[in-house]
Amino acid sequence: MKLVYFAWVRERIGKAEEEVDLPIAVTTAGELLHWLKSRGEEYENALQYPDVIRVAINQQHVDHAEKLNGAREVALFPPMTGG
Amino acid sequence: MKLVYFAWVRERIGKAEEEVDLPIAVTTAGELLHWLKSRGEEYENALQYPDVIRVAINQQHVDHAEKLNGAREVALFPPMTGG
Amino acid sequence: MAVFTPDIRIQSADFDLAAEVQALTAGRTDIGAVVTFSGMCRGEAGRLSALELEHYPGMAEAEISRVARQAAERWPLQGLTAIHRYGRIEPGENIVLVIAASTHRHAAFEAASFLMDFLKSRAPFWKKEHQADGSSGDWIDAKEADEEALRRWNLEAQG
Amino acid sequence: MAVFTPDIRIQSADFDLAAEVQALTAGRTDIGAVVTFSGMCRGEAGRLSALELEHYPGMAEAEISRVARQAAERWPLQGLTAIHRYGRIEPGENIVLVIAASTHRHAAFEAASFLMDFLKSRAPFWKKEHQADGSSGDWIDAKEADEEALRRWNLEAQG
Repeated sequence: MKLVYFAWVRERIGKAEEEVDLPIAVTTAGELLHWLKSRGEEYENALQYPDVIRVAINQQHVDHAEKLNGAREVALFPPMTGG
Repeated sequence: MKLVYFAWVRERIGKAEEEVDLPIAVTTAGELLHWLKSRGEEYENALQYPDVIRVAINQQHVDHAEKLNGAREVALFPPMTGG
Repeated sequence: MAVFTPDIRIQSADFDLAAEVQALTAGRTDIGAVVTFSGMCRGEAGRLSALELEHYPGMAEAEISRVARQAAERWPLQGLTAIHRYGRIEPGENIVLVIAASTHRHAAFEAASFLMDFLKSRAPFWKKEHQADGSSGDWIDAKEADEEALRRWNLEAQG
Repeated sequence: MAVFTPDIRIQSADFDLAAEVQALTAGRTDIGAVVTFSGMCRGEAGRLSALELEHYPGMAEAEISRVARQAAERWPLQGLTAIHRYGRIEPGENIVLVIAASTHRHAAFEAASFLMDFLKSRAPFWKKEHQADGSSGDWIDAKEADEEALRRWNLEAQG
């Protein structure tokens, strides 16, 4: 699955995107955040407060409870500040 | 006192402005409307429904109860439709 | 509160939206939001050939200036422009322009909306229709909806 | 209800307010009201040298288009344009433009205000400050006031 990161999530993880193989137990956006946090200091640093992280599955903004369902692209980013 | 008329008040009275000498008993905007109505058919026609007529004294929009107090210029016109 | 004088103009000539926005914002780096409202003459599906706008010279400027100053005290604005045309105006042409500049978007939206609601039913202008078929047109009636729109701002008493 | 497709653009280049209004209104006699919102980069009294706007390509267009279509169904609009810039933007420069055209002024005001509230906290853009003194700037925090502003529209659920 392709993961893409934006803004300070991208800066703290240190990359804009990556391909990952998810463990079978990881089925929701929230579980993905939890699993990523365990992957190293940079992830721990970026995802320290999972509640503030916004998730988009295949470019649609979703709740953390949303199923990944073999999504093509999952994006993690801070609250938006456009306009 | 100078009276000025706008829009359909002007058209029905048949003039844009005139000088009038008010009877002493006419002291408010409402009394002015009532007195004018008695001055002829064109005034009766223009001021048939005095409640809808707006009044400005010296270019300030006022209630019908407002005293004329020797105003320089009194304007009568329909509800505004600007913008 | 306001540190500027609202720019109020009553004119028969057309106006230039871009030039008016430029005049408010050029060279400034403290304005975050500019809201403009342009009101145009509608043709009513071909029924109208033009609107004739009559106004009360002197009072029109004075009243709009007075209410623009109220707006500038009520919202944190950095600029406020209102231009209202009079005379014969054809379908598709501009009638009125309001511009509000502020640090904050809601202040700019509200000030512009407030000033338009005022212009609709309190500024001394009257619109008469010219029919496309050449027949004599009527004066446009004031709308109760416009009175209601104005009431929601709890406008200060006149005078 | 909408008989037009909202015009949504995400670009690094600046935009031309007058040209965009022209594009919506030229040759038409059925539009009575055009509201524009321009959002500009503020210099914060000299503290900032620029903002850097990052966005999520693809999702930005898709999300703004989706919400613009909601606006076009909710209000009687005749045109709706939204242009959002990305990249480095200096104080005084344009960031965002929204234009709503309607027969009725309140529809135009509300649709433009709604779309701006959406863009502030739901469109996938992020702003980072560049300090004028050359020190590293921070990402701008989302504001609770912007969340509240969005809630008042009772926006349909995402997705």
